[in-house]
Amino acid sequence: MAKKVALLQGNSACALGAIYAGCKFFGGYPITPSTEVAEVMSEELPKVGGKFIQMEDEIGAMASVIGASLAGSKSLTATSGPGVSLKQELIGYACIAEVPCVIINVMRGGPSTGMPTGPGQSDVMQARWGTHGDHAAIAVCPESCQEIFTETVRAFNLAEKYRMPVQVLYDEIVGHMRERIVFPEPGELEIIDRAAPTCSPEEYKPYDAKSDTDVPPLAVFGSEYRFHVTGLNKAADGFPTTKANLVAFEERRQIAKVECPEARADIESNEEYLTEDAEVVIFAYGSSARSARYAVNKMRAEGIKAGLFRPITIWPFPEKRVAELGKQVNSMVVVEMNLGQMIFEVERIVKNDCKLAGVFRVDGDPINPGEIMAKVKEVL
Amino acid sequence: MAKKVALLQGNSACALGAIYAGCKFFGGYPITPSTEVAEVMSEELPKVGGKFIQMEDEIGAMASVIGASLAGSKSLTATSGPGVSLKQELIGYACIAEVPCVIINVMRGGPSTGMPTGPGQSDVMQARWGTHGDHAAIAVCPESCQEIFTETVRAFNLAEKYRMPVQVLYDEIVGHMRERIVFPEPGELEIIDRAAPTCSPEEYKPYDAKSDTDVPPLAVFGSEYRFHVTGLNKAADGFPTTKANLVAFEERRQIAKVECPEARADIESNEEYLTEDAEVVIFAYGSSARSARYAVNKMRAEGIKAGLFRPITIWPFPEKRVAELGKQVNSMVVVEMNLGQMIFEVERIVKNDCKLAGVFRVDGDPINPGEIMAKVKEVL
Amino acid sequence: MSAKAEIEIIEEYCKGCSICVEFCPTKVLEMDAFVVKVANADACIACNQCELRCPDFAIKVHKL
Amino acid sequence: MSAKAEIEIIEEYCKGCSICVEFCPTKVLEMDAFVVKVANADACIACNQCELRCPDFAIKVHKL
Amino acid sequence: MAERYEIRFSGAGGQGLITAGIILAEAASIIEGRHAVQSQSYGPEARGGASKSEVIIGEDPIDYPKATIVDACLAMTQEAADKYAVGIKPGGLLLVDTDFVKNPPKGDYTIYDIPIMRTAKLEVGREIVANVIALGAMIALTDVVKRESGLQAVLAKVPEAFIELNKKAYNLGFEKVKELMAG
Amino acid sequence: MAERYEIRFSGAGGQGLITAGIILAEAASIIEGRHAVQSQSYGPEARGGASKSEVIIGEDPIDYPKATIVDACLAMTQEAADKYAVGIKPGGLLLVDTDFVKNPPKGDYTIYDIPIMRTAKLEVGREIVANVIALGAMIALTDVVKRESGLQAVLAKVPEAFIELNKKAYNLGFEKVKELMAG
Amino acid sequence: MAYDYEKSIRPGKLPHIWCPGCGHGIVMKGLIRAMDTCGLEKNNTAIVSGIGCASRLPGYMDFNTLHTAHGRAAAFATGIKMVKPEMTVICCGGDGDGTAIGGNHFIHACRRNIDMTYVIMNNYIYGMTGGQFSPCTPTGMKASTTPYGNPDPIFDISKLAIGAGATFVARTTSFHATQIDKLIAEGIKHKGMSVIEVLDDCPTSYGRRNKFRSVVDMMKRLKEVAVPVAAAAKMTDEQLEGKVLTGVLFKEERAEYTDQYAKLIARVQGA
Amino acid sequence: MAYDYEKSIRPGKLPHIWCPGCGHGIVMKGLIRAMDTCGLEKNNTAIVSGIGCASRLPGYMDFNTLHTAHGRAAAFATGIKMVKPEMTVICCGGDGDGTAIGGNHFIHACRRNIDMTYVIMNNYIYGMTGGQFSPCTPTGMKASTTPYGNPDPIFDISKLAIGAGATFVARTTSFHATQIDKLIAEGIKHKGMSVIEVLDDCPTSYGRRNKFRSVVDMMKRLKEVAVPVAAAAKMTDEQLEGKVLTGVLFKEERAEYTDQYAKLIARVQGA
Ligand SMILES: Cc1ncc(C[n+]2csc(CCOP(=O)(O)OP(=O)(O)O)c2C)c(N)n1
Ligand SMILES: Cc1ncc(C[n+]2csc(CCOP(=O)(O)OP(=O)(O)O)c2C)c(N)n1
Ligand code: SF4
Ligand code: SF4
Ligand code: SF4
Ligand code: SF4
Ligand code: SF4
Ligand code: SF4
Ligand SMILES: [Mg+2]
Ligand SMILES: [Mg+2]
Repeated sequence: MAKKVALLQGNSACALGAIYAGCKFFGGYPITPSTEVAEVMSEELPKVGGKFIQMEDEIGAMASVIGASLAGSKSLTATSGPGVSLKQELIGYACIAEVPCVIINVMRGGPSTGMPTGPGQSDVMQARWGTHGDHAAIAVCPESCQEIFTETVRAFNLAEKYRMPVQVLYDEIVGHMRERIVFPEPGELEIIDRAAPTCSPEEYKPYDAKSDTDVPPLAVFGSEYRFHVTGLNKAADGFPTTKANLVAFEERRQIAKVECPEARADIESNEEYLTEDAEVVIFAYGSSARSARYAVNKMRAEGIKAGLFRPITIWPFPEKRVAELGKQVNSMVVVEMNLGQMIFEVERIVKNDCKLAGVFRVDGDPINPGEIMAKVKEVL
Repeated sequence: MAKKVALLQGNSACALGAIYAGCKFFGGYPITPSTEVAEVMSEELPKVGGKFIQMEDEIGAMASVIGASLAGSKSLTATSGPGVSLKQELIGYACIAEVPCVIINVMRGGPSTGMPTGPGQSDVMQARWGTHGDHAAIAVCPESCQEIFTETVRAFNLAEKYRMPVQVLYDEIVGHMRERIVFPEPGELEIIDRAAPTCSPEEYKPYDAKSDTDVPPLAVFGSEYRFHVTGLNKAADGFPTTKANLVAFEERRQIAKVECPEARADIESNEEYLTEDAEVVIFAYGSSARSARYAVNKMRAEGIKAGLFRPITIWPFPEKRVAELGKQVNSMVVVEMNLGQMIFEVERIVKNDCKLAGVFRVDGDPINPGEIMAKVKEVL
Repeated sequence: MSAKAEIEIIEEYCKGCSICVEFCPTKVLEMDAFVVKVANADACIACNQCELRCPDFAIKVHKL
Repeated sequence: MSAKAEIEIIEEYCKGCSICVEFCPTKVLEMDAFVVKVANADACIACNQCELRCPDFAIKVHKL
Repeated sequence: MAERYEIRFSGAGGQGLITAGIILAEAASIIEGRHAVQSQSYGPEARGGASKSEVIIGEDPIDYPKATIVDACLAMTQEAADKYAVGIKPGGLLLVDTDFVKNPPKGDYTIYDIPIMRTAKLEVGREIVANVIALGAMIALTDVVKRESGLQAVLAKVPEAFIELNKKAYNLGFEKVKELMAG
Repeated sequence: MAERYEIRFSGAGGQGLITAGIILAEAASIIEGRHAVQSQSYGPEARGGASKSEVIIGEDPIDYPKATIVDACLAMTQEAADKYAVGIKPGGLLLVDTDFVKNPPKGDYTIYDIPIMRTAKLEVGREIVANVIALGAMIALTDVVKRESGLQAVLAKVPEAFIELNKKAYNLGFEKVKELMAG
Repeated sequence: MAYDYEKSIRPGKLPHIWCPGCGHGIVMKGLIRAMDTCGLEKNNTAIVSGIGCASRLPGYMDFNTLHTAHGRAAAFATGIKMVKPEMTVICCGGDGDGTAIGGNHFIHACRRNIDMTYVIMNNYIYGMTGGQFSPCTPTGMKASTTPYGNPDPIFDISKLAIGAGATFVARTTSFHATQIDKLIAEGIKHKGMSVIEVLDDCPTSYGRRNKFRSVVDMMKRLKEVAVPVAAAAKMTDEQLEGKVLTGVLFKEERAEYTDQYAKLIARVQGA
Repeated sequence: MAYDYEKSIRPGKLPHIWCPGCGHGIVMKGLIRAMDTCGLEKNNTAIVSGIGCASRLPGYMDFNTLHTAHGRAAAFATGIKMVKPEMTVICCGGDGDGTAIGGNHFIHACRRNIDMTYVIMNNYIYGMTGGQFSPCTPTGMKASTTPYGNPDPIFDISKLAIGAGATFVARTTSFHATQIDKLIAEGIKHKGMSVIEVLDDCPTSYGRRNKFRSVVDMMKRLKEVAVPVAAAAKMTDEQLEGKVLTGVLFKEERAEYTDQYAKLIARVQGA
């Protein structure tokens, strides 16, 4: 980070973003196309006194990250498809135990081993529903190397603020390509650290919520605030309970803390490009949005009133804005490097309000602006 | 299975259904509240010359089941929440490699360890989206001990016919309660075995689809049809490829084989109770549907035109029928032992056509008919 | 013979496993339905076996 | 000196690692840009080292 | 609306009350060919403490499988009585073990007591049959299945050698309650 | 529509063409302050066989990050030429290594050839600088960045000891192409 | 005075959930005494477990406590120890948790020789889920998933730990109550990965099914099968048949993981 | 005549994807010769691997072949072997696949002593993903995730396998080409879990980074460090420093898992 400007791979930008955010622990297991995140972390962390460990598998990696976070470090792991699937149980653990951490998913092609070196955007629904049980999810999906940097920083902020795992999803294309990054100065981007308890150690309860959307402060192992953490349903004091009212309160709060209107507004982040007067809006995220923007520009040049709606935060889903756009436009075209995933959410929200079509691709090649334009012309 | 009639726990009914279906292998790892399935299988399988193995963990269990299936046995595993999360990677493997097998998920409360001995229905979205990458899902959700038996049989049939993993989801309530089971005679229920290749061994290609919705025959390890299986994207011959057209064909076919209209019609199974003239339809599945049926009866007695729509196959989602009902009724009330999951699908399908409300519960207690009636009266 | 220790039994903790009864070398203790009781206080030699072995933190040996 | 074996090189398989060259005791083989070639056929003593060690199934020793 | 009769057995883990519930359900659904659902509560660790077993019996299939308002409840220990003798229907029935439930929770239902454990120990000579005594007693109390059905269901579950023992236990439970109700 | 210029470097894995692409992107985006995106193809196992590296350069941010129709292409081997010298724009440019690409694919574009590997080996004395020769050549061919920007970007990447070597290689590549175009 | 266990236990948490006679309570008492012996500071100590009856232990202890997911204790603990090498980290859990689903994390913690003390409460059964066999259930015995007798051979946990690289490996039983704290204390003091296996008893899920009349019988069996290593050295193979060695089985000094990592950081930052 | 490898290889599958000089090709040839020696029938043999360069091996082999998920070979293979005990089941894969993510399935297959032959191609690196360190990368060496030298200690795979209960354990190197087939053949013939570790080389992801000039240098190193067990018996600890023992390291006869299960079935069905 000596230079202010550099040409960097998306995965390097991610690692350096994490360091900027104050990350001091990385627990990982290599997997294409995410491995460079680990490689850069293994080089950078010791420089800032942080710890890098390559665990025996992705489950161990996720476990180490949660442990490290409880011990007070902002913690990161990075993986791809198969690794994300393996981490699901412990992602749920981080949700229920409310432990901040950031999980990078550099998306590749195919289910299972699939196409390890090809791009994909097929894990976006998994990011919401992959682990068993009711839980909330925050996931962001940057489209460029610069944005990978800033969104990784923001992911740490959201993780610390909402005390939960936050996923950063981007595909192999952005992960492996190189673009100029302008490094923010220290202090230039907001850095949020978890709220520390203000009560006395005796009074401290790790889940002592003040309201049904509250995020209680999290103490740190090794401080004078001793506490207990479990993956069982628990009461405010952190100890297991099966009391119906306590269980229901906690389960609902842990979703509401993310999905209440204030939190949604805080977490939501969209880019809108020429949507104001648009008759057709392309809904696209991650690297597909770059193709879409290209297509929008081309179509505008042809006189088609096209616009781009790009959710940067994909979970929680930007329901309000999509509903508004659905009422405004004639049609919406959802562009995804998968066989149709976020389009289900768009469909759910726009209802009968506008026409809806999808451009999907899963063959290892990125979506081409031409395909998008063809589809727009077809539905318009 | 000496007696024709018995009072059986849901989990026992499941195991005996599997035996009836011709299951000859169980690979598992104990977890509450699914363990009795394993216990009964450990007792029954040796009697029919089948094999039971308790693996080192759920991942190993899932792996053993896929291996066993390739070696020619109808194979079963049974687990709950955390175990299902752990199996996600290999569920995807079974999808892409097209290996028939049945996975029982006896749903318990909470994410993570949650409430191991309490019921839940919070894994229904995970059943669709839990593994990374695009894939199809078949999942069924019985509501009674008798239906657990028959749906387990049907799950094996669907697995063999569509050459893929099929999930049977039911909650702790049905899993642990006892009801009378009437055992079907041998031959009474249809039993489907996987299609065997008819070509010569030299010509055999394990993924040689005749159409873009075809399910090619699966040979067996140890027969004269030697073949190769991988979790990579592959061509018709089973060997890895990154050729865009081949990859796209296979990825799309593996979804289309389940989601094309003919397959949907074949896989779909719903119960409709008093929906014909209904003004309000309760959408409920699994044990919650029992509460809903109770409520429907009560409301009918009060003169309210209520009906019950109960998907037995929850994935693929019964889109067509739900859309029709949405147009017919004034309101739909979705009842789930979770914080709202299938309601998203219902919302997506009914669009603006009718009012929509949900009754959700996650505190370890089952949904009470009274809660349902109150909600119906509120929205009607 | 006089007791070398006073035996305290915390009844709410005792689950009646009878480990203490069996391992007491001088048969000081006895089961009373579900809970242990001191039946023969004087025989106690303060050997601490009962306290050491009780899995439930239900017995304390106070040396006299 | 006459060759004890005929060395067949399957060029499409050979990746030019030069393992065979190095382990041939009589220097029969040589690298030719990216592929191995027989440079000194007569010296071959049919020891089979090259075939045994080639990781690429690219060399066959046909004893004469 | 299907008519349904709800019975709850409660006591300490290990007293065999789940089995009692199962036998009752078998009597109703297998022997008498009616409908029955049996369920039990699992504690956080499925062991220790108070336990309960519920049976719902009806002429039609049972939809809602858990108790709504209990027609009749058995409590073998004070802890079970405190925890599970709730939600009893007005006019319903509560049977407790005389020796172990000193303070049965009061409500708009009739309370009976017989010394179940004591009977098992002293009159049958085996504590293990307490649940069969309780079953006989509950059947006598509720008439929800025929006396013979209950007995037949009990005997179908026990090995030859224990038939007499269980028959005795069942009948003792049945008769003690009948006496009490008659008296 | 942002104007964009697309360059593809292709050859055998290990020839350093990814680095060549990176250096060109740095010249454009870091040194000249314009916009550039560099990407490369990963084979099934990210190793072996033909490899390619693409650079897209423009005055505005680059949206679509992969090549659409390539303005200029380099092919260092026949395999790479066959696989990657496709999608070249009508009127575009193709540069090949004289010795290794005997049959450059024909199309509506101009083909140039210089002996890149040979120059590296004989004139610079180190095969490892072939990619820098190629870079100089492509910059001369396309004028997509200034000659000095390219050189500066090269030198920023190499250790002191290798500065002269690389300078020589870069200039050789640049001049050989300029001569060719002039001739 | 009676031993003051309460000062290490969270107020109000007793009685614990374990069944009457469950050996885990005996091990917990030994652990408390060992931690006392070592003078561990509450704030500076973390106790980490997986899932199972044994894994409920940390909840009672007045330290930083972490009840993780089934089998993952060692991996969570590794994260804590890496971030706070100055903390004492103790793992505990059952045989199933540690050697079945948790086997991989266990062997890798041994390999790394990271400084923690892992107390395995081996009751040779999955207690919490009601008595399925574990990788430590003796061959031939009954469990709910081995109605015809267990066909599986067992892990020798100590042998496995040594094979994987642990540098302190010891074994005792819940009968040998005073040895429990001695060995755990020695493990805590040892710098590196210490594994202390305590054979204990699950009367509920193992004892009944295998015809033990009472937990006392089970404890007596432990007394009978245990042979101290020193004594074993003088015994014939025949005499050792069916016996279990107790005491310190292996001890070695080898570079500790977080120490090595601290050196690496110093090297990088110095450069 | 030259050795007929082709008859065991699927037509049209060569050249394989491995890099120039990659040791996996040498091991594959040894495996083919071993399978030949044992006269294995193609239809009656399954070869199962995980994910990694080494795990690509089965794809070339004209048998029933299964390329599973990373680390899971032994567990998939267990399913096959249980259903078809009459089949010969061979697992193969890399050091990372087998001992990192796959460690648990590996040790449990050893414990069960299920009859399969596991060939671990130990090139002490994650080759396929571009050279991250594995649990077998020597301490201090460079990998893409150990830019400052590897702080991790290694697994001794053989020691681990023995500790876990494998009944045939052997080691050789890709330099000792003829020993590869001898040991694998012995492993195949052995009834029970056989582990054959073959140290081989990854010039691409390990060699370059660690300053080996060529794969031949790497092979020469293997030659130097290898010491046959018999020779080692006569050497001092000092002489053995840095050496690796080769040959059969452990062999024991013990009940095989599917045999035991067959007996169980017979017992149940007989009753
Ligand atoms: C992923 C997962 N799989 C399975 C379980 C179910 N489970 C809980 S505890 C346990 C076994 C406990 O046995 P052990 O570790 O020996 O502890 P014990 O109860 O005997 O003390 C199992 C299988 C779980 N909670 N999570
Ligand atoms: C679940 C999962 N995690 C990680 C990976 C990425 N991955 C593929 S191969 C490999 C390591 C291969 O190393 P090794 O087994 O030693 O084989 P080699 O390539 O060295 O022959 C890794 C980490 C994966 N495919 N799946
Ligand atoms: S201290 Fe010893 S003698 Fe006294 S009661 Fe306890 S065990 Fe018996
Ligand atoms: S050992 Fe403890 S729990 Fe057991 S009977 Fe004695 S005092 Fe009670
Ligand atoms: S057979 Fe021996 S002598 Fe002949 S070429 Fe091969 S290695 Fe050289
Ligand atoms: S060993 Fe094989 S691949 Fe290597 S150079 Fe010789 S023939 Fe070619
Ligand atoms: S089930 Fe076994 S291990 Fe669990 S608490 Fe009871 S006795 Fe202890
Ligand atoms: S990367 Fe290494 S292990 Fe993989 S094929 Fe190349 S040399 Fe072999
Ligand atoms: Mg245990
Ligand atoms: Mg390797």
